[in-house]
Amino acid sequence: MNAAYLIVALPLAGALILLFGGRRITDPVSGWLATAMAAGSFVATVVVWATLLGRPSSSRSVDKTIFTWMPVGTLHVSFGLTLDPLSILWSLFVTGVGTLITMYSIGYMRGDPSFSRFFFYLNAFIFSMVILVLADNYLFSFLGWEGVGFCSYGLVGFWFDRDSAAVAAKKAFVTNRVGDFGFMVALYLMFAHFGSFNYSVVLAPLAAGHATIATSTATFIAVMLVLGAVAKSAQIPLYMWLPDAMEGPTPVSALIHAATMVTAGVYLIARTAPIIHFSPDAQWIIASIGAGTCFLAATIACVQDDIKRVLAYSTISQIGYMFLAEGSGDYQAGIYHTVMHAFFKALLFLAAGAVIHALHDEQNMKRMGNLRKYLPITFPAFIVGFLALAAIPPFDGFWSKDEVLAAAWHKSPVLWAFGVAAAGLTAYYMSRQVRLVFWGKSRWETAAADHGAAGDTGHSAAGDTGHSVAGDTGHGSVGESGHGSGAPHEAPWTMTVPLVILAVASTFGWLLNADFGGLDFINKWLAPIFPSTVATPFTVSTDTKWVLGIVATAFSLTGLALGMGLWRKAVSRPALEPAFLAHAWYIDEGIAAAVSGPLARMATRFSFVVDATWVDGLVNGVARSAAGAGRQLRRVQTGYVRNYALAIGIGTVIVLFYVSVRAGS
Amino acid sequence: MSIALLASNLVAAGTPASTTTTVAKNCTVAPGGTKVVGLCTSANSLHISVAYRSIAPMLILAIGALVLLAVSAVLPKRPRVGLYPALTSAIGGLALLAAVLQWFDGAAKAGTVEIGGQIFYDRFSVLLLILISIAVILSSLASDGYLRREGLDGVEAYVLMLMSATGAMLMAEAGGLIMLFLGLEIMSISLYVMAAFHRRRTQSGEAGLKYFILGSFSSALFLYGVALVYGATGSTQFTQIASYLAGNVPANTGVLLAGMALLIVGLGFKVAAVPFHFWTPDVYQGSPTPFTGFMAAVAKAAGFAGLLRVLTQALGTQQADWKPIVWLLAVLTLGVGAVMAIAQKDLKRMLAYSSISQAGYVLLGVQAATTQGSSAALFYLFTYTFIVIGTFAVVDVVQGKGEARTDLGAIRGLARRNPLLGAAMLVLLLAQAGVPFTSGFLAKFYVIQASVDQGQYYLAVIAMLAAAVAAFFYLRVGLLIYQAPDEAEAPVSTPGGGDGVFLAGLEPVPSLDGNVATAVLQAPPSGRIRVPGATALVIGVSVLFTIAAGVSSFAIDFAKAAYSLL
Amino acid sequence: MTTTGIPLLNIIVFLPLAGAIVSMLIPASASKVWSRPVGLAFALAELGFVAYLVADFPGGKAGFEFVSSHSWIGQFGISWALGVDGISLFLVAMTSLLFPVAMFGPAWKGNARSFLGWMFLLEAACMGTFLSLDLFVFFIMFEITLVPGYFIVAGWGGARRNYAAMKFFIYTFAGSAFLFVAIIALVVLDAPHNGGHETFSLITLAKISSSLPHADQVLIFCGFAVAFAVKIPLVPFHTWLPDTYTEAPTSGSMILAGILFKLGAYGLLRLGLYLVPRGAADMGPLLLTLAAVGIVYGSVVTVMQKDLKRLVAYASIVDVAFIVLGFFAFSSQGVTGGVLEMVNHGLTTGAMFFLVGIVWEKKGTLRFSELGGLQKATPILASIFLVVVLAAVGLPGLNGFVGEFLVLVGTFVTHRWWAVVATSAVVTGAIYMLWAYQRVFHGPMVEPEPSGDEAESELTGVGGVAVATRTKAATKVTDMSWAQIAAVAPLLAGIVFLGVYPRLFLDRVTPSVNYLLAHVEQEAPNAHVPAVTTQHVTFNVPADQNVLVSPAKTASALRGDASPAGSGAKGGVG
Amino acid sequence: MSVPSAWYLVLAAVLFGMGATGLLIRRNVLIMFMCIELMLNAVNLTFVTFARLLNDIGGQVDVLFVLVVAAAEVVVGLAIIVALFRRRAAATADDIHILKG
Repeated sequence: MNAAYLIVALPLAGALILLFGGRRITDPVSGWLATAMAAGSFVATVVVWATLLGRPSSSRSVDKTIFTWMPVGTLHVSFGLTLDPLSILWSLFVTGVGTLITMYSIGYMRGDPSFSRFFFYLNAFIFSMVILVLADNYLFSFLGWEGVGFCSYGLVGFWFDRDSAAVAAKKAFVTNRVGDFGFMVALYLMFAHFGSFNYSVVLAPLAAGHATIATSTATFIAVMLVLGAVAKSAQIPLYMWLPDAMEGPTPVSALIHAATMVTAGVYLIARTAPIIHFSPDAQWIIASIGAGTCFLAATIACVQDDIKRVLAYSTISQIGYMFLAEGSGDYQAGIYHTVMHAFFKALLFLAAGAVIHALHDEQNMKRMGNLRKYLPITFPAFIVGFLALAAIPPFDGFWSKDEVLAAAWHKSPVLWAFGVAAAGLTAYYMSRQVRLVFWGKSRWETAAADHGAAGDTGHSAAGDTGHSVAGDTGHGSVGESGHGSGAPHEAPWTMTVPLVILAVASTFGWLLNADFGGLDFINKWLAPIFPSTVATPFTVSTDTKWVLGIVATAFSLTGLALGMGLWRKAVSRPALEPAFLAHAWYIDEGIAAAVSGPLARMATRFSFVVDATWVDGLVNGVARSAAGAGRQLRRVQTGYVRNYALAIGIGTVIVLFYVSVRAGS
Repeated sequence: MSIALLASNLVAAGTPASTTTTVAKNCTVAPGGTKVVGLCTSANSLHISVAYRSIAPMLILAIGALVLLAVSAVLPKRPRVGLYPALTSAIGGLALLAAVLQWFDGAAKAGTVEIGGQIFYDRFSVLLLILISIAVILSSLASDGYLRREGLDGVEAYVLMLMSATGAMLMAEAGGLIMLFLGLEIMSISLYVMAAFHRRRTQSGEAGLKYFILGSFSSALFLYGVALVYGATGSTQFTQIASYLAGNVPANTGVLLAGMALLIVGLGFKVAAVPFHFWTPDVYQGSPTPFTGFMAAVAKAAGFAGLLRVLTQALGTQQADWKPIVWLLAVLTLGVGAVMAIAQKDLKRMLAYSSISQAGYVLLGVQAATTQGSSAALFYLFTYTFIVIGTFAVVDVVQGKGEARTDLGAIRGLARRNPLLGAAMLVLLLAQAGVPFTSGFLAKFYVIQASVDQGQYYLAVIAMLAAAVAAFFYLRVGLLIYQAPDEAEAPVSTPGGGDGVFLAGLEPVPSLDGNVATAVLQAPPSGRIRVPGATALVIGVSVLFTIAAGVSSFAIDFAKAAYSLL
Repeated sequence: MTTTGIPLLNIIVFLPLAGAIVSMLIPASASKVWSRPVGLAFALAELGFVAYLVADFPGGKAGFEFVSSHSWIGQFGISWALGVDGISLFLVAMTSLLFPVAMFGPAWKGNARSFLGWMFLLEAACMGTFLSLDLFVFFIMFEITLVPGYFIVAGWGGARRNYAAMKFFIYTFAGSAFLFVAIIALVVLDAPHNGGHETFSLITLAKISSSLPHADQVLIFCGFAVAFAVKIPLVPFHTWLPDTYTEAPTSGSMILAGILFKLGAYGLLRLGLYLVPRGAADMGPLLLTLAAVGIVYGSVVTVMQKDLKRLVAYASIVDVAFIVLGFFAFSSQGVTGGVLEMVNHGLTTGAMFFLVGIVWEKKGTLRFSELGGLQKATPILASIFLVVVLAAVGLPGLNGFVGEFLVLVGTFVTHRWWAVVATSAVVTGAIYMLWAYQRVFHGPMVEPEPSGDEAESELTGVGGVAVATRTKAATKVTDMSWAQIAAVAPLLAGIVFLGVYPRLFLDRVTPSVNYLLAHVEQEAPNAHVPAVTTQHVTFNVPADQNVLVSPAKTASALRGDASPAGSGAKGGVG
Repeated sequence: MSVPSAWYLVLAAVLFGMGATGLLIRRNVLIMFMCIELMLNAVNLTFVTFARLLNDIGGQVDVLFVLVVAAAEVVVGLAIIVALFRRRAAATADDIHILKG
């Protein structure tokens, strides 16, 4: 069990070494150090998992307090770890995928002047993420929650000399802070109601059926926590930061903005299930957010030209499924999809990274094409990821999405309809992507000539100084053939090995929770977390499941066929790329306009008019009036004796008048 | 005709009082147990014993003045440098010694009325005698440099100073209104001449004349007040007025109150209370600088001594009548003094307004009308004596020959031209602003405490806010001291446009078109400032006392002891 | 009460005074060589004594320790009384830590003797304020801080320093007028309950203050509140702050923001809550509202600032509003959090102003329009700045979060909507801080205009360094020097330490806070203090880790009863 | 027919008022000076009247003091006036107003 400490300590140690070592730890060393630490953390997680596995399912929850953090009066918060099926499951795929992506980054980031800084952030991220999932109380978990936010900030803005990266980093952080607002308010209420943040105090009695909680309280806490989750997991209405976060290096997109961090919201909701159980409203809210998001994001993804932005919207959409499942009461399905999604989305991002890498930081799919001939490993890997995401059987996505949709159907056919429609769209936009990237003409050859000058749509921030420098030096073999004009080539082994592993996982990962043959490991593993007092059990009949599965698959296949067909040759189809979708329903831009327009004007007015003129003006006005009074009074001081005497006379008369009034009364 | 009626009523009221026998009347024991010594000792004869020890300091000063005159007559035309100031300060020192001895005199401790009731011999008086003696010593030393620099050296100034101090002492010790008037006139007449002393400076003559005309006017008002109070109570002696008022209800309070009002006006003029303050800035600015310091210290102290005696002792029973008047005077004095000082560009004039504002705090102590308030007022005066004499001594050094530079610009860069002098001035200014660890703070604390003790919260708050306003102009000078002599003010521009306010008077005056003229203060003369030894001594003593009395409580205990019996 | 052989607190107050005198006495000719070493020696000696104090301070005790008292002005019951409790302990520690950093970290030019002299004077006055157990001593120390503060700003500040210094002085001086009268009124009104003797003793006054009529308490509290609201400053009394902080030299800003702020907040707690609890309880909602308004208003005003230093100054307004919010929540967490926020803000803002000063040294300007891309040239500066920014934003794991969270959770318990409104600062704070960081350090490097800027940089600059920076535009920007890193390191260490292990702090502060709240609860039924000491929570804690020691101790110390120990079920979920 | 003593008081008050008014409205320094003398003498009349009414010698003695003081004032005042106006043609109080503000 003490291996649990290592899960946390190893990435922390790695991060600290890299932080203080700074630039003295040179190029590959820091990467391997970080990978080793992440791998060590993964191994430790496996050890803990094995230990827990050896216990009866009822006692698979262990709390380990490290030390007391905030002891004030009745408030008592510790640094402590909780080792239970849920946290260990999350920890497993976080550290596992994290290790692979760290390793991948060694190749991807080679030659970057801030190489060690990158790996500091990666290790710090893994540390924060495991804190998030392993913490034994909400507040400590919040520390990890904010920690991953900080790492995300640092990594999105990794190439900080690009203004777009800096802005995106800030946007991500600030948007997440809106969620933190909700998280914190939920914490206050939790303290006011339970007097603690510890899962064992707050959740355990509820889960065990020993305690109940008023519906209103449960709703309030749940809704506020969901606000936090929504921001972190990029759901409506706080999803806008995620597409912009693609400004970060691609491994970051894979690790943080696809596989792990963005699923923190899913984790939080799963963890809070005992409270949410008491609030049907909250469940509906979660399910609706999920359904809405998965559909909305899918529509936007259909028309994006940036390879990573398509994947980003797809991520938003897929997390919507997870929310949908949780809101529908089938937490296992949500988590199942989360794990599967981690595999195939990490795979897709890493493959996309390899593509971008090969094309010297070209991200616009319309300037790609025909790459299947050049990228023998990346191409099949991408295809596997594509099929998994598009929910084509028998790949991962099919199975988990099937579960999700079954749960949604049980909750409400409307929710299910959104989910199915989104599934079709998913298959469509992914086919479009695959077609644009891997088939067709080699558009990158001509594109390279007017590199950077072409009118990119949206934010596809193609090769700015920071990145292209990194890319070029990272590719000694290509760099010699001139700036960005060499033929695309496959990535080094450190990058392809993770691709292969993830491709395998995307193909066979579904076996972790197969619906048949007693292979539902995840369901069984998580059963103690979600007893009937937490998630009311329901069953969807096998027949229904069949029907639902067929319908969904039909949608997916239709989408796939459409995408493959429509984009076989075409590069641009204006009718299928309406402006309102390219602009993401104008939501983001509308908010941006409001913030930089009226809101900024109002704030400016407050800064330079209200504060300077009114509030400070009052102060200065008092001072000025005192000085002014002095100046005016000086006029009375004429210098003429008779005036002075008159003043004395008047003063005397006034005093005499006063006493005469007094004497008279 | 109402006045006639008033008078006849008065006659009717006054008659019973006058029918009591002279002896009985004169021997009435004053409230507070003060025994009337003198007339009572030989009831049937007109023999009045003169307790010389009670008036020893006064006598020393008066005789000293005469001796000085006589000595000057027999000496050659140009005596040794520093002879007269040395003699004067020696005389002052003798007076101080005598006063200190008086302090330990049992009679003074107990409080007696001497010389036919004309002299009040108690620690209150003695404290003021000590104060005045010190003022004489310091001022005479501070004047030396000035007089020699201006070519005015001679015995006259010192004789006038001694005579003026004699008058002030008489005011402090006065047992009755007539003695008060006498002392006031002796002091004032000398001061008129001192104000006009610098023959070649037109301002000096103007100051003298203004002071004289207005002073005489206020004296006449005061005197009429004396007459009315005499008419209403049948006596001019404080103890008897008090005992009469304690025992009888005056049939016509109108006359009494009118008299009281005029007394307040007359004394208010001397202490420069608003609205009787108009002479102050002109006179302070025009008078020779060291004399200004003397004037501010001594005339104010004596005036307040009179005010305290009259209001709290003679008219203590009429508190309800005079308290509101003093309240209003205090507020006006505090406010107008502080506000007008902001707008000044002349150092001496600014200090004049500042002294007006300071008088407001003493009025706070008077207004409290308690033992505590009176001793607070005394303490305030005591500390202020050192501060103001020291300050004007610094100004004297800074202004240069012919009082050429008394504008604020003259003091800029003082710390560079003479660091010690700059530091000294800073301490004195901070003391006037009431910053802790200076006597000025404890003095303010004491009066505010007395005021709050009487439930006068608003008055106290107003006083402290006035202190904040006043802090502005003290600090402004303090800042100038530490600026480089040639430092130019940065052009003023702000988003809020409020900059100029806090630099009012210092800052370029905004012209009509909104542009800011860059004309600023004239640069001061360059070069190190040399301070004459005697003046340096005065400044040093002032600063040391200011700090010592601000850190230790000895001076407060001293003031408290002075008033403990009354 | 602990008493030691040496008069520790007196040494702590008077040692800086001695430092001031010695600094001023160093002859001008020797100043170049000797001023800094001698000053550093004094500052470190002070730090050493304070470290001894902190080490020697017993944990878990609520009362005043190391008390020393000497009669001073007997007739008014004024004595020179010093003492330290959990609340003041860390403020003293922070003061002693921040002063050396401020004195020797940033570059300043000009007369070293007088600069160090004023700084030491300021340190002595701050120490005196925090340690005084006598209202009179408190007031004079509180008040005297203005003088060195004024001269530091006016002597070493930027272009508009005169205006700023004057405004600072007059504004706070005017505020003190109310404090002064309120203190005296309290003493006078309390005198009849003290056998007719006036006393300025804090402890005695607190004991008898319950005899004061309710209305009087309210008025007196208002007097306190006005003075401290100006000093803290609370919106709408804040406008002296941006001017002063912007114009002050780096050292001055560090001290002004880091410590002088706290005098007001400390006064609010020590005088307001302790002496006139009923008045505080009545006016509490008003102050809470002002604090909440201040948080929102301050955030809005901060966002659009165009100058880095000014932005940091405005951000301080938001931070201190949190302190006030915590105090008037009247809950253990709120008040403790407020005290912690005082220390946090000292460390964070001190470090922030220090770093801002370095940015100025590098670039010669602080306007965002002329900054950018510094991270490339100065990665260390950027990293340290980022840590401080994150502390200010309230990232968990750094000190800012602990204080802020305690304040908010404590406020929520008693006044939930105020807490919710205040929580909005987590969003707005991130906006302005990160935006500022982005504009300074991110993006492409902005080169200042070679011509025309020189004259301007002289005007906008921070005092003494104006000349040195004129050539900066041309030369390559270098990273922080080792000396600068060493100077800021203690502050960073504090930031991280208090974020990770605030327990060292909380264990010493909480008893005093609980004692204070128990006093408020007892004296002021209208305060509605939540039960600060009852244990209605169970903890899932292994038996060998007795983490409950401190609250349980507190509870029994206060109530005299045994508190139920944590009897949480082992196992947790499932 | 004896004159009621109140009349003396009224007369004195009137005289005092005349003096005061004269001081306020006249600009010739010497005449202003005379007005002050008038005021002082009005007070003297008041003193004497009250002394008579109260049957008290003190008031009459006081008059002597006042007379002496008035004489001293005259001496000093004239000296100042002469010194100041030695070099001037006119002798009005309005000519001196350098000091103001």
